[in-house]
Amino acid sequence: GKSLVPAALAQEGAKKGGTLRVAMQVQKMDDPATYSWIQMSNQTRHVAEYLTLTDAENITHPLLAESWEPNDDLTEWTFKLRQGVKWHNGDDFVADHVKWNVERWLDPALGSSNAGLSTFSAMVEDSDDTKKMIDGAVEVVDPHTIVFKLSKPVLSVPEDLYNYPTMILHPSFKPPFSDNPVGTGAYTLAELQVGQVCKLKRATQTTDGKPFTYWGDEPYLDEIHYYHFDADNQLTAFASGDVDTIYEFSIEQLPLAEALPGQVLEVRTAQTLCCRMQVDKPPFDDLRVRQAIVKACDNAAMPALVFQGRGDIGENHHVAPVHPEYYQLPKLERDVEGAKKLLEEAGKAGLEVTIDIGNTDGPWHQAVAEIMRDQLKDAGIRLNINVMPASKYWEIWTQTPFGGTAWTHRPLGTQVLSLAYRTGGAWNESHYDNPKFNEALDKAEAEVDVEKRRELMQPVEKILQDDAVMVQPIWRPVFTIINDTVQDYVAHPTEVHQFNKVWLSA
Amino acid sequence: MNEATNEPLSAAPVSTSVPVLECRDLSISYFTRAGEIPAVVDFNLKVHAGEAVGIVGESGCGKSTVALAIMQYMGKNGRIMAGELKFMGRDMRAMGEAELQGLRGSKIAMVYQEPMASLNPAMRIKDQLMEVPLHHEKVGEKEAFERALAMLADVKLPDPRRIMEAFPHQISGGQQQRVVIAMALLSNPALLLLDEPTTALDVTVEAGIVDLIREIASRFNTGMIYISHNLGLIRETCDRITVMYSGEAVEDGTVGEVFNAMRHPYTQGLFRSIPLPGADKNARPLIPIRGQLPLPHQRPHGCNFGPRCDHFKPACDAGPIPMRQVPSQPDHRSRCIRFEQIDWNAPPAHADTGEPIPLGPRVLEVDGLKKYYEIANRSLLAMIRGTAVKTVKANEKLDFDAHEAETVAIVGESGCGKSTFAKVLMGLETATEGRAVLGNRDIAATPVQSRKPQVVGHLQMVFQNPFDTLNPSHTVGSQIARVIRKFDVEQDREKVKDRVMQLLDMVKLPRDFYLRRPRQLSGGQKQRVGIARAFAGNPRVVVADEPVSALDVSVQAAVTQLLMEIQRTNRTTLLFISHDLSLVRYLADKVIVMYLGHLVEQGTTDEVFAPPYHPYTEALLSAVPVADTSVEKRRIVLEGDIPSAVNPPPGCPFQTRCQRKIGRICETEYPPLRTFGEGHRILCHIAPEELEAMPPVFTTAEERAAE
Amino acid sequence: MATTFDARPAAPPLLDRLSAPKAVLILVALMWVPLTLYVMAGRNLGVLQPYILLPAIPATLILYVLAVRAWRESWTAVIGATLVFFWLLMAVSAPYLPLLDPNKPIAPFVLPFSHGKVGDTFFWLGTDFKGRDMLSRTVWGCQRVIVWGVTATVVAYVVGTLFGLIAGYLSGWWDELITFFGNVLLSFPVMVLFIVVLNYLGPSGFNIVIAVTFASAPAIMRIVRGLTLDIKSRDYVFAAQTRGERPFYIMIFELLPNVRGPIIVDACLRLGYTTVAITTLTFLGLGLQPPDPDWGLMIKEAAKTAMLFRFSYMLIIPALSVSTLILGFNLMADGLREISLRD
Amino acid sequence: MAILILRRLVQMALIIVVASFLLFLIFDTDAFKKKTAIAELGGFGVSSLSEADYQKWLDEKGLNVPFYQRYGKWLGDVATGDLGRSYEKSTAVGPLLLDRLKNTGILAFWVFALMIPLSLVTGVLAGMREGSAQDRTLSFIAVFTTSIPEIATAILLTVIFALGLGWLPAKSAMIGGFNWRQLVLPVLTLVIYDFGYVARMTRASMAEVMTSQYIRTAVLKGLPFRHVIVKHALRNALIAPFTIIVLQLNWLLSGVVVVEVFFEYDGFGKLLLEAALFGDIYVVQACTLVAVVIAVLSQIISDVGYTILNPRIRFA
Ligand SMILES: Nc1ncnc2c1ncn2[C@@H]1O[C@H](COP(=O)(O)OP(=O)(O)OP(=O)(O)O)[C@@H](O)[C@H]1O
Ligand SMILES: Nc1ncnc2c1ncn2[C@@H]1O[C@H](COP(=O)(O)OP(=O)(O)OP(=O)(O)O)[C@@H](O)[C@H]1O
Ligand SMILES: [Mg+2]
Ligand SMILES: [Mg+2]
Repeated sequence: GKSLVPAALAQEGAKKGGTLRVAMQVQKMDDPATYSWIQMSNQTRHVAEYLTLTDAENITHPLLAESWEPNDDLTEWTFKLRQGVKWHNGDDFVADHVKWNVERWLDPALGSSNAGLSTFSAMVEDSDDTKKMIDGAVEVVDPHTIVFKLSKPVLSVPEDLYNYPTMILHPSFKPPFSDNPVGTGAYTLAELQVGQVCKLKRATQTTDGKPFTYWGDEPYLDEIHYYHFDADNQLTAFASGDVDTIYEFSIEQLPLAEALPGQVLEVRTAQTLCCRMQVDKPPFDDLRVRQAIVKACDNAAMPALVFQGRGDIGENHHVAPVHPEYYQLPKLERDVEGAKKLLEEAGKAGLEVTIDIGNTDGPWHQAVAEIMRDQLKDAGIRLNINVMPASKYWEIWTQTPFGGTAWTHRPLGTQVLSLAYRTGGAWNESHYDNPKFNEALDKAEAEVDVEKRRELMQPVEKILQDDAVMVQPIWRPVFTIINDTVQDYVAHPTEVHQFNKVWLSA
Repeated sequence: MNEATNEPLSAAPVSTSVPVLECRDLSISYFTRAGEIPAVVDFNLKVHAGEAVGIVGESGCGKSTVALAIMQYMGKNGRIMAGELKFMGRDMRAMGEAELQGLRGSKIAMVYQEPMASLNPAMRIKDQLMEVPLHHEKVGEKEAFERALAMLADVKLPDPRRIMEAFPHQISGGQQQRVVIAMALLSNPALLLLDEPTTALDVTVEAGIVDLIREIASRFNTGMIYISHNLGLIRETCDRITVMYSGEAVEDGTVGEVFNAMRHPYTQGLFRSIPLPGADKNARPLIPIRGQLPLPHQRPHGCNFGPRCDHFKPACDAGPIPMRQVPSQPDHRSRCIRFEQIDWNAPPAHADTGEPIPLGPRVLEVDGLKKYYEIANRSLLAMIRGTAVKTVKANEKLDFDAHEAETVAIVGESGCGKSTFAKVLMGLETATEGRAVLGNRDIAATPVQSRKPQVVGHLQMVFQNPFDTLNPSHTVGSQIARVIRKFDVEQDREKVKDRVMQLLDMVKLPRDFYLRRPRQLSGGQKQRVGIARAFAGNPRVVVADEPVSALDVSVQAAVTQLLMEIQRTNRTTLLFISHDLSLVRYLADKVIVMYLGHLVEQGTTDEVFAPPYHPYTEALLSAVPVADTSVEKRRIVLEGDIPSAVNPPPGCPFQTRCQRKIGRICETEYPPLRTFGEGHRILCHIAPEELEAMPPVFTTAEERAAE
Repeated sequence: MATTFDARPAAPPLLDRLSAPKAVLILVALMWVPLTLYVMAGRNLGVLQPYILLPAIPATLILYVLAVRAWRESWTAVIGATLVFFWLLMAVSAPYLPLLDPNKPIAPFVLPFSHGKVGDTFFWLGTDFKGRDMLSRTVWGCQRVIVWGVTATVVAYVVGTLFGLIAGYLSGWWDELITFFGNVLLSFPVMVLFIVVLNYLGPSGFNIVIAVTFASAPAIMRIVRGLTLDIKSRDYVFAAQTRGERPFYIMIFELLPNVRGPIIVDACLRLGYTTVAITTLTFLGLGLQPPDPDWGLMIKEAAKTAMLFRFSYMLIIPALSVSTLILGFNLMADGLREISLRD
Repeated sequence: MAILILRRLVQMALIIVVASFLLFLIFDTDAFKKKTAIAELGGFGVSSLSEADYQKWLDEKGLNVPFYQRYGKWLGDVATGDLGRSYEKSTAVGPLLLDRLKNTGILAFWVFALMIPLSLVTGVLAGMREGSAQDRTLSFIAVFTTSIPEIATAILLTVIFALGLGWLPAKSAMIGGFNWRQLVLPVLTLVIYDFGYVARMTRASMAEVMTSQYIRTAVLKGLPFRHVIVKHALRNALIAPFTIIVLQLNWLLSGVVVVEVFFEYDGFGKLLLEAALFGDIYVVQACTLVAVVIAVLSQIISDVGYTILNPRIRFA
């Protein structure tokens, strides 16, 4: 792994002090291990910390872990922990604490989504129908060295350790976190009113009143305030000067944002909409049907229509250009005639299909579906759009034969593939099952070196693309905005907040 | 002409002094979206100090408009178009708002028909009274109070101090009207306008108010304009009378001249259409005026009354008819160009006098019928105390019977239980006790839904309010047809229609009314349809609950006549509920007098209207205003108000107001039912001999002469 | 006697004939049924869909002429009717007007009265944040509000009137029971009721109908009950009772036609309220759902994208549209009341 | 009178029991619980919500207990002043609601403080001379303002005063404490919408009183017009508006929802909507409870006030 100490360089002219006001949904902070919203983790992120830190470039850096080393077949990862890190209650941070956290995540009774990450699912075994942590999967070598022993090779261990619910908590932790916010971060929780405000203050004292020094460089901001605003209203809150920055605004608001004083920040991400077809359900069990649909669609036309020309064109294989191991396949060409021919071959001319759209990530889902409807019409395919409330969609997302599912950003290209397209993958919503693909993916996942891994991704991407499992038209950009006082703010593709280097000019 | 008929009123002073009020050629119009409505045309009137002038006329002829014009208060859309209006010789039309304000309520005062509505519900009586002197004479609070108090005593209100503190709704209607009169008199006005001051009151209460008004006229030397549609009242209160018809004065003169020697066919028509005491349905039937009052904007050319006049000649519609003085009577004028030609003493041309018809077998027998209403008092307190249910004794032990072709009248003041009895009979309520046998079935306890269609059809009803009696949403024809089908008289479409047509013929309505809707009908026409509907099922008994009391006199006569006629030809038994004793006397065979749910007297018409009387009957009779100058009447004014039916007095129900109360016994014991003659019964403690010795209430000139 | 009373020019007999209740009923059906079908059944109409609204256009125009003729006494009513019928006409003729596709993104944020950056399409009212033509969305947007608003109001009236008649006429326990449940519902503030009901049933036009019924029917029930209590003591009801009619007959044939008058005025007002409610609910995300244009939705969507003076046309246009429709209903109610008071 | 109030209070208790029972019934349906679970677990958690997770969630929230037991417990708790806990905000409902009610109270206070005098004066001036130009103008203003839905008023005001002229803030989130400038637009919006309604009612009442016979009596008593209006007309004319104004309290609870949501004002209405959308049953229950209590209380006040103002009933 790479090792770059964060906040190592002091910015020129950076000023200390001030309060950063952020518009975001303010949510409860019960148990970081079971967080289900990024927003929750943002409120916690500067109080409790992670072992690693993935930056906006998808590069993972050391944080509480100073360095790490896998063995050759990626089944054993040794993490060296940082020394001199203190908890807010005055305790020293040691490897046992990490072990305690991992064990907690893997306890089925807790129901942490961490358990589903590749790293941690490789630490459990099935015994009598219950999942149980393999004995010795986490081994504390010394107070500052810990080893993860995995049942299969996993590439994304450092990245998984920056998954938002993997904050390292003190073993004295009892939910809700907001009642007893002990972490190692530079800030402590000063006030939380769900749905209203969450205030973080620089930590200067331990819980029992002794002086507290943060292990890293001292951050610039005195306080970070999160004010509750719905997604729709964050930009207007910014516009009326209530806040310095916001969590995000949607594409519809871009012209408004651009018209406002301040700086619009756009981040390329691997967030996307997968209009995936279940390969075992008619009519999608016929490869020709899927291919026809894919061919009839014109992904290249999407960004202009949906994201005002922004975002990256999707290539129907769910690996994004922002991923380090992205391999560029030849550009997809729209082929209406080919689509028609395929349909005819399949005896499905005049095909009519219905897609379920839940707008789970905003109304742009629907816009995509509407554009698809127009495009498919050219190939004689009739697409009905079944719009439903987001919550409704989450009830049926694994069952619907044809549905538009939102996928979030993950730093490595292989992470989603293994979750969603590998046979038996935890979230294999398309029921895709191709041994060749599994094999190719395994190979790619076993390679630590990014350059080499990129080569190995070629077959993976190709197989998936050829099997026409999905129309994955676009990689969504995310937007936020800062006013002129906010300096050195780096927007992150997963919208996590890393404010240790942010400062405010007067 | 008989000047000495009544208590002598001050003879009309033909004075040369300036009249209090003089209207000359007054024309008043209302402006509506339908255009200009000339409500009053060329109206002339003079009122001298101490003189009472009556204005009579049917509804809508412009009486109130005149009164309001005199007050210079025409509302948004009314305007005096022409003429002069002089108060004490000064032109009121030229006065400014401030000056008028000074006059109103001080020199000119007005009393209206609805006492309750004309008092402010949110202010105490004293405040409303004191305002007058406070404003007009700028006296102090204390003096204003004293004056108000004194005036309340002057209008004979009991316990004026309590009334001063009361809100209007806390006193009875009669008292309210007295308060309004007191308010009008407070500043000692030169002119008092009374617009139907008693129409909303019961006859017995009315009698008291009329007395009061007469007294005022003599005591305060006030000029008075008394507006009424009741000729009897005018006769009792006024010196002079103006008869109005369709916006015009058609005749004016002293009461004696006009009542005894009328010189306008309309006035004559009015007199012929009201039942006078002594009139008999067979010998002197009512003669209605044909046709209807024209709407103001549809008046005919020439004489307004032309189309309805029996003496109409082509010359009548040639041009406007002027008021002309009747020769040799300097004060008597008429708007008829032919009054010299007409023979005013000729008997009515088409009075169809009929034979009395023999009564048939007994049809209805009511025996000990009682109806108590239970009213639930839903307050928690009442529930806890166990007084949750109060009983209203609406009918107490009614006993009578009715024969085929007989007309039985039920009279009594408002609230005495007349309608309740009708409802029980109709099956809308069930009797608490007792029997009502129709034919041979006891129907007292059977609700209408459980009665057989024939039974239901045999017992039908004519209702009081012509505006309510027909469903405004259905055509006339369909409403009658429904009855025919419902009572199973006919079922076939065509036959039903035929029958409806026959019924329309029967009530003298054109056949094309079949498709009309009620709103296209006049009040009298609606009432005819109501009658047609009641007779559609060939009923044996028809209950008519005040069928004509809401109609104008001329229409009243027509409808009454019609009802009688149909009843006679069909030999139907008619239960005629009314508070109008003259009408009852005119048409009933048998009369039942009710008071507080009790039957206090019953007998044939002659028996009831001649001594012995029940004291209540006596008072009722004396309260009836009589428009016949040859009849003299004993005046009896009842004290107090009718008690509540929830809380009836012990002993005799009438004891609280009885003018002939004989002592403790009346307060403690229920009186015996005394029988005189065959069927004449009186519920009273007074000894039969004493009752028989009562003088009659009415005496005609002949009778007096005979004495 | 010269009066202006009969001075009116004789009306053309055709219009007179069309003013007969039966003819008006047919015209209303001609206008309303296709519109309702068009909005509620939509694509299920199949080949009929493009043509079904054709008869509604002349029907609407004739009804407008009739309304103006009948209400010419009251300017208020005429203005109200003009506003309402304008939107009705828009609703029935939207498919046949030369409008752009209301759902098609063309060029976002084009200001009114200007051309977009691309192409030469002229946008009268500009385009919205997704680049859809505002004019076309505004015109199409009235369909759903009108159809669902009227349907909801009608259903609420049917239910409310029925219960009101029963409570008022039958009295006793029926009355107690109905009034109590009416009170329960009435003591929920309307919006609370809407939110609870729609949140439970899920947002859709049909559920709006149900929610409006729950919210409005008790009030209507009260009015009808009051009217019934008044009317049931009228002599014609006694007349019906004395001929032994069943309560049901009396309620339907004797009472119902006579509560109609005051109720129509109230209904116009309530149509206004319902329109407000639907717009508001849609704004809150509980009402009609995207993508089809609707004023409430246009407001909702613009409220987060157009908070800038330059873009405020996106908010103002639907806001004014819905206001004019409601103003129309209110003026109509005022005018009708004025007319009824004069008679 | 005391009895009247007592009866109304008993009725209120009954209504509350029935209403809350219905709410519990609704919220007890499986669909609803599931929805709440999804809303609460939200985000990424939802996509992995398995049946077991769901059951676990139900257990955690105590939703597996039969609903009548929960209802009984809730009733008992409410009686002792405990309104339960919010799922979404994981705080006690009581203080939360109190805080929001306080905010809405401030809003309502200003709305009433402006609306009552404005609408009464307008109504009286218009109704005083029915049909006059003054009446026509004021009436039209009143109809016009009631015809603009609150949401449209809010928009227009925001566009003009916040976005256009920049005089006032567009939102009223009150970040950084109470700020009266942020209160102006929400208050104005509510006042403008409500003013017309009350003014219209006042006008109707005044017009009716002005045509009544006792006003005619008063005029014909020779009293000056001013005196007639002040002494005779107002008292009677204001009875109806009084009851209407008190009942507006109930209306306001509806009206604030959209205004608070639009202006991001943290009040009762916003809390209710958010809770309902989230499925936060105890918050919804508590809000409804408050709403019903306010509704019934305002009815009681209006009844009692009507009785006191109207001597016809007071001394009946
Ligand atoms: N404000 C008004 N606007 C238009 N027409 C009116 C108005 N007031 C009265 N009228 C009409 O003027 C005519 C006279 O009415 P007025 O009230 O003077 O009659 P009236 O003799 O007092 O009748 P009633 O015995 O019914 O009181 C009637 O035709 C009536 O319809
Ligand atoms: N449904 C009822 N419940 C309770 N009390 C009633 C009911 N109907 C009538 N009453 C009472 O019964 C008494 C008799 O009323 P009813 O209507 O029979 O009088 P009426 O003689 O017809 O009077 P009017 O001349 O005013 O028509 C009154 O005191 C009335 O208040
Ligand atoms: Mg009159
Ligand atoms: Mg009666």
